[in-house]
Amino acid sequence: MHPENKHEKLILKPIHRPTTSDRILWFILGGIFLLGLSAWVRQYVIGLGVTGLNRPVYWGVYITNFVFFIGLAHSGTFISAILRIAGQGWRKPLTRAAEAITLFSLPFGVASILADMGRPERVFNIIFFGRYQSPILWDFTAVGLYFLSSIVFFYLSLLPDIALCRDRLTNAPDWQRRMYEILALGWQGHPEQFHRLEKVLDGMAIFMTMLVVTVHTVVSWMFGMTLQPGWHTALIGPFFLLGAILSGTAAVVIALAILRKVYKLEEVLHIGLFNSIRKLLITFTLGWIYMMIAEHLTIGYGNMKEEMVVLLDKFTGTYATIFWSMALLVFGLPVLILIFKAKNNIGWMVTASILINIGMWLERYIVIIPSEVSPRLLPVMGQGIYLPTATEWLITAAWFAGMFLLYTTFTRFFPIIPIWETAEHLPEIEPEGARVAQTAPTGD
Amino acid sequence: MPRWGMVIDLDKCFACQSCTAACRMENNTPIAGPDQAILGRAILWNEVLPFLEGEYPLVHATMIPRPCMHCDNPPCTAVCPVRATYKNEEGIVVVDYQRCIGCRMCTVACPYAIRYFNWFPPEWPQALKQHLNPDPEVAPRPKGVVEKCTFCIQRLHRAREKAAAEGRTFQATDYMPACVQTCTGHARYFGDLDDPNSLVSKLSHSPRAFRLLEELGTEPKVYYLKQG
Amino acid sequence: MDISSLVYAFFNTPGVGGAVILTIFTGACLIYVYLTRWILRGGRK
Amino acid sequence: MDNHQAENQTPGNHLTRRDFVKIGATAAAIGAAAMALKPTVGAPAASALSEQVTRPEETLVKTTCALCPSGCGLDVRVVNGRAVKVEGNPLHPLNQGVCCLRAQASLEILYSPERLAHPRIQMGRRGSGDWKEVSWDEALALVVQKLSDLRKNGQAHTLALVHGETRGQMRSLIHRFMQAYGSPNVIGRESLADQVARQAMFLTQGINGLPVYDLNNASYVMCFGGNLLETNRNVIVHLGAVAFMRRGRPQRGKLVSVHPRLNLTGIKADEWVPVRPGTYGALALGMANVIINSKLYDEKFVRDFTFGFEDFTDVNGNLHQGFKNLVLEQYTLERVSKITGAPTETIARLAGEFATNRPAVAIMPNEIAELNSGNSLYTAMAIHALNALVGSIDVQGGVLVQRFPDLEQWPDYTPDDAAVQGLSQPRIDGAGSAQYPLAISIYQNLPDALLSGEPYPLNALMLLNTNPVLDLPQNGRMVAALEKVPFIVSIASTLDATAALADVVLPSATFLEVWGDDFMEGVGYAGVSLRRPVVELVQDNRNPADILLQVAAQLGGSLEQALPWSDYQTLFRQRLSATPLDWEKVESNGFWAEMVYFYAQPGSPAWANIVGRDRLNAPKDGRFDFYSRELAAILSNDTMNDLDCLPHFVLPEALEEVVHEAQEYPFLLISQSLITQTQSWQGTIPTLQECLGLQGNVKWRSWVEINPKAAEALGLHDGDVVWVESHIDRIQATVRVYPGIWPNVVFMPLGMGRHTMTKWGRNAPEQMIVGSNPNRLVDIRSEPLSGQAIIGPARVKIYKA
Repeated sequence: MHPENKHEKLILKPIHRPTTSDRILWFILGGIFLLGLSAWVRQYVIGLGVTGLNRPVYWGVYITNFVFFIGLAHSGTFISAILRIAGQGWRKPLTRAAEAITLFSLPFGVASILADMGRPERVFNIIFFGRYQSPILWDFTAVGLYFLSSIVFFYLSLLPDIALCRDRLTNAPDWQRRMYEILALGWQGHPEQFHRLEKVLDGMAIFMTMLVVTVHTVVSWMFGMTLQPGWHTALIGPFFLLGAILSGTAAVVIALAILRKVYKLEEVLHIGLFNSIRKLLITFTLGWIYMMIAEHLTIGYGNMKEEMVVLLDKFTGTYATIFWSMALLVFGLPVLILIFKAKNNIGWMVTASILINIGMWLERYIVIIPSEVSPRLLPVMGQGIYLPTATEWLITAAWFAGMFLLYTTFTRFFPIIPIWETAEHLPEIEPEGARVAQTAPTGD
Repeated sequence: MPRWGMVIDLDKCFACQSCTAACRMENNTPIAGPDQAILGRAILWNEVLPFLEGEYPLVHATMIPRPCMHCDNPPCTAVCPVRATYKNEEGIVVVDYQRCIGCRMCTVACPYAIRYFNWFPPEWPQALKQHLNPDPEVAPRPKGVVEKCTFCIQRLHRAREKAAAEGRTFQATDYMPACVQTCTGHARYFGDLDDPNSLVSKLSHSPRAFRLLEELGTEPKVYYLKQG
Repeated sequence: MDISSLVYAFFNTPGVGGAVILTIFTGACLIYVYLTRWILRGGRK
Repeated sequence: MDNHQAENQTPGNHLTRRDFVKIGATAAAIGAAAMALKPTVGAPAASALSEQVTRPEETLVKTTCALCPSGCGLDVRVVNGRAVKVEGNPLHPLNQGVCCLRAQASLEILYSPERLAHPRIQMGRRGSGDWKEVSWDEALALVVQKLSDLRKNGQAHTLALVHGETRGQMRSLIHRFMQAYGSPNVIGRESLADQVARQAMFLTQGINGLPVYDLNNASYVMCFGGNLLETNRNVIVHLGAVAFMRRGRPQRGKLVSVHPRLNLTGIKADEWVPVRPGTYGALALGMANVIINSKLYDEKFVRDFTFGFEDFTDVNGNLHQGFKNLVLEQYTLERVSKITGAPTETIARLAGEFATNRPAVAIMPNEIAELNSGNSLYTAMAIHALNALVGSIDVQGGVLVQRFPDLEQWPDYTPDDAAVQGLSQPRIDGAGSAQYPLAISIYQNLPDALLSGEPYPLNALMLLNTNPVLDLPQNGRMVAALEKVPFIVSIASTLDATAALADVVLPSATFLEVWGDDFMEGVGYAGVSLRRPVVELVQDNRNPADILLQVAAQLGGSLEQALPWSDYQTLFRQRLSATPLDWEKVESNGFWAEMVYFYAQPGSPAWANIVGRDRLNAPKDGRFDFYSRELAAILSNDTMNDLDCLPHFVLPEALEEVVHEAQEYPFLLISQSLITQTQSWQGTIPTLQECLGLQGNVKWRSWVEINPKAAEALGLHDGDVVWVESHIDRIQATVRVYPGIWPNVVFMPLGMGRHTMTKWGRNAPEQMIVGSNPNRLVDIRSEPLSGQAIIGPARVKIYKA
């Protein structure tokens, strides 16, 4: 038995044989991805010298990508886990789209680290000789566990829908039907199964929320634990966390808007949904600006010499243009758009989200690079310069293309909107069974 | 075990950079070449850093020769995920080039920025390869690993072997890094900081003594004596 | 043997971190496998 | 690392035994896989390797460096026949176990890819580069045949030998070769560097030699111009001495650097006195004015052992003005302060300190391109006069006279008529002529002499370890001049700019592969350092001295008689037999030295060797000449006035505020060489290109230091690439905004601008020019009397490239 959902036909419509436009899109994204991959292989063979990194700027675009992708990964957990705990029913249609962003951005976060390593073939040294004193090991554990948990969380919430596809999509090609068969793990849609699934997902939501908070603080501690001016602040944890949630939510908005447009899911992803997310976005942007002001005011007011060198480099020095454009992109424009323009207007909402995400990438860049350019002891005359090279941009583009590729192929084979969660009511117990099944907690 | 340390008297150091060249010749650090040097990738374990203050004509410049500080509480070894860099029992911070994964967190964590990274495999024109120091400890490092001043640890091993070969116990004075030996102003002293009557430990308590970034608590083991 | 050297050894000796990671990952995998099987057993006698 | 499996309590209690086994199995599998991978990856660390290391056999070979005039004793570690590390010879008195970065990087010279393998002959047009590598015999045969033709048809004097730095007896060997050949034209590079210091000593103290400064015992050291701690002639001796002066003894000496730029000496000095470039003479005379005014000078010494301090009447009755009145009248504090730009209080204080902190030493710069502002002779005399004023001549901590080991006389020989006829001709560079009576050789007159053909055109030119095309671009005239000479032989280690234009290039071995001797300088007592081959010849090269001896042997005639030795080693060993040294000790220690310097009491018989020893026409009365009687004798014609024989100050022509030129070319360019530059290697030393000291951030390139205000006015920032243009040429450089420089002065390092054919880096170009050569901006002329090169502050303008 399967839950009845009036939008079922609409949700299942996108799952069909890949059309030529699909193939073109996959070809382009796949091409960019392979190009980036070949650039990475070339970099591995020749050496990291092909990048713009040098002394003292040892970390550059790759690490910025790493932080950015892990930031994107917060979207899924935030929307599905935290709102599930908070019992916000309106989140139901967008949970899978959000979790999909998490699932497909995390591997490219890890890939950015591999692209940045001098000896990637020795990555297993972390297992054989791992030392827990090093923040990198905390990262490895937290991101690894988070990746594992988000896969399971995603898969469990997908289980009923796979079973539905197994039974409904009879005309799909047989390899696809056999895939559904295997992935459904024999799910019959028994109410007890739904009940247990809800219980497990609730339990995991709590664990995931705790996990997502640790992941991003641990990622920021990779910088916080060093003595570099501008990094060594207690606020870097929450600062990165809020930045991640903001950029994650903005990513969700973008994803939903595209799905809504491409697959014409207006009824399922209705305007109200976007309005509630808009309220969230406004709070997060204000939260983010609060963090920015808190950090820069404390550093500026403290007026310590080496900190001021970095601060002034950001405010008035070589990085002033990037810094102020970043502040404008993340806070200035989006907050105005969201407050005045974005109510009931998805177009404006998407532009604000895109600006936020571009700004957030720059914000990571601005946190990482200026601190490295003027370390404590290097005299002004020895300061570093950092200009990312083609290899770095190519690999960045490839990782983004890879993420979109995974996302689009996923939507072609699985329903992007969770049918069982947004169903009117779940399958009842058969009449002869004595027990009475309560309906799944779908309180609004 | 001795706790090796160094004292540099800035009154006698004339920033001639002989230490920089001696360090390169002893430890086979590669030539960066014009294109890499412009990008700031020249590997000089022991650079002389110019610090300038003041406006014309009241200008004051301090030239600081900067080896690795071999801190007693090194922030770099703390952050290494695979213990590729560690402080050995004699207080010298060394790098294990076979285990380093090239994540470069130690280079970012070091407040003195004394760690260098091999962006490309080390290269010398063919003819120049003949002058490379044959000691195994200083075989040219492969690409993708971090390298740093090791207080010429190969000289310590050579001195120990020589002492053993000559059947006498190893003295702290048998061993000094190449930069200490070649300092034209005789400004560098080297020895065991734990030995109270060694020149190094006496000088490290001199009223003129100071250490770089002492306030960070890394306990550097290279002391400087104030100029003037 | 005193706690501080134990803690220092835990954090500092290479390999221990790796073991911790492996334990955490295998533990998590086991829990998740078990939970999935528990869910799928729902409703079957 | 035992990978024990933590006992994890899974929720739910009915975990069947079979599940438990399955879980255990998977964990073990993962562990096993991990273990399997480990050995291949985690091999023991190189730097932790200490136990079983097999060390190849190695030796320490003692030799002497030749990369700068100091000549330090070196220990070279040789492993399996390869030189792997250069260190200082701990026994050597000059450097006492240390050595500078050039010696450290000398292995990059020994094994440089730029070295010439075999002799080569130019087949096509000069500079076309289609060389034919030939054997030594063939090359020498061609050279000998050309040179003997010249001698046969009485053209012996049309051969010129231009040489760079020479060590030990090489200089006298060159002179003997050319005298035996029959040509007066032996031209050295001194006129670019320290010739004027030697002339000032000769005119005032009557010693034809360079001053030696006993800084170990000095308590006040004042450097007028120059870069004492970076590129002085005997930099290692001075580094050790100043270090001792500062921390080696209880009473700390003071070091003052007078220079328009805060160079390394200024940074390490106790005081930096910025002055306008080329006005050191005025400052010295201003200080003399204060010292005399306040009667702080050493009256006894000045009264008894100097001449020309007071006014005097000469033998035929006319009155001459003395040094005292000249200084009191013309060099008042205000005038000197206006000329030099240094405040009057500073000048007065410096003079007071100088006179009251005996022994005080005023150092005249004797290195490349420092005293070249067109008034260098009288500036040097003025600076040296200060030493006499405070009685620092040959006192502990004062100015000493360098003694040399006594050598066995050259065996005499009968010059054949070709030699006699050639030697009677005048020199082509005009040294010793009426216009330049004091000059030994005038390097910068070479291009004009060749182009004009005055007094006679040259038929053959021999170059020995020097690169005139780089030193004297003269707006392209040098290259044009070389075309005029039918036959050019270049003895050089690399194919530098001049060797590329030669007909025959004979590759000269580096100092680590040859036998040689070195006279110790800068310490006063006599000493010889031995240079010996450290490794077998890396390339098929020869010692330049051996080349000359072989050419002489093949030329025959008076040459064969004059130079009967087969190689240089036998020559210098025989010549040194007059010195009391035993050769095993010299070979084991690497040197011989008297180790003790005896100061002469003024008036004692030994004093004759200190003042007036080498006087030609002035009386050897042991009196230091403020008023140079030697110069008076040389200039003895009616137009001479007192001022010509007294140290006085002439404003350099570049400083005269010619409105039009000052507007168009507002900046004064001064250039100085760095400690990384060496005159005796024309190739590129990669390590030294990456340790450029003060401007450490600029590697493999030239930079121009500009005062922040000037940079602001021009809108220039650190790192911009700019053109530096004078009225004849322009070159590119990177801007370094540097507060330690006179407002309208800019600085560029010398010794850059060399062409290299080696690919030094991964994506470095196949061939490139490393940096740019500031000499290209100057049309170098010669100063009257001394023949010193006028490179001095050149007027330039700077704009963005």
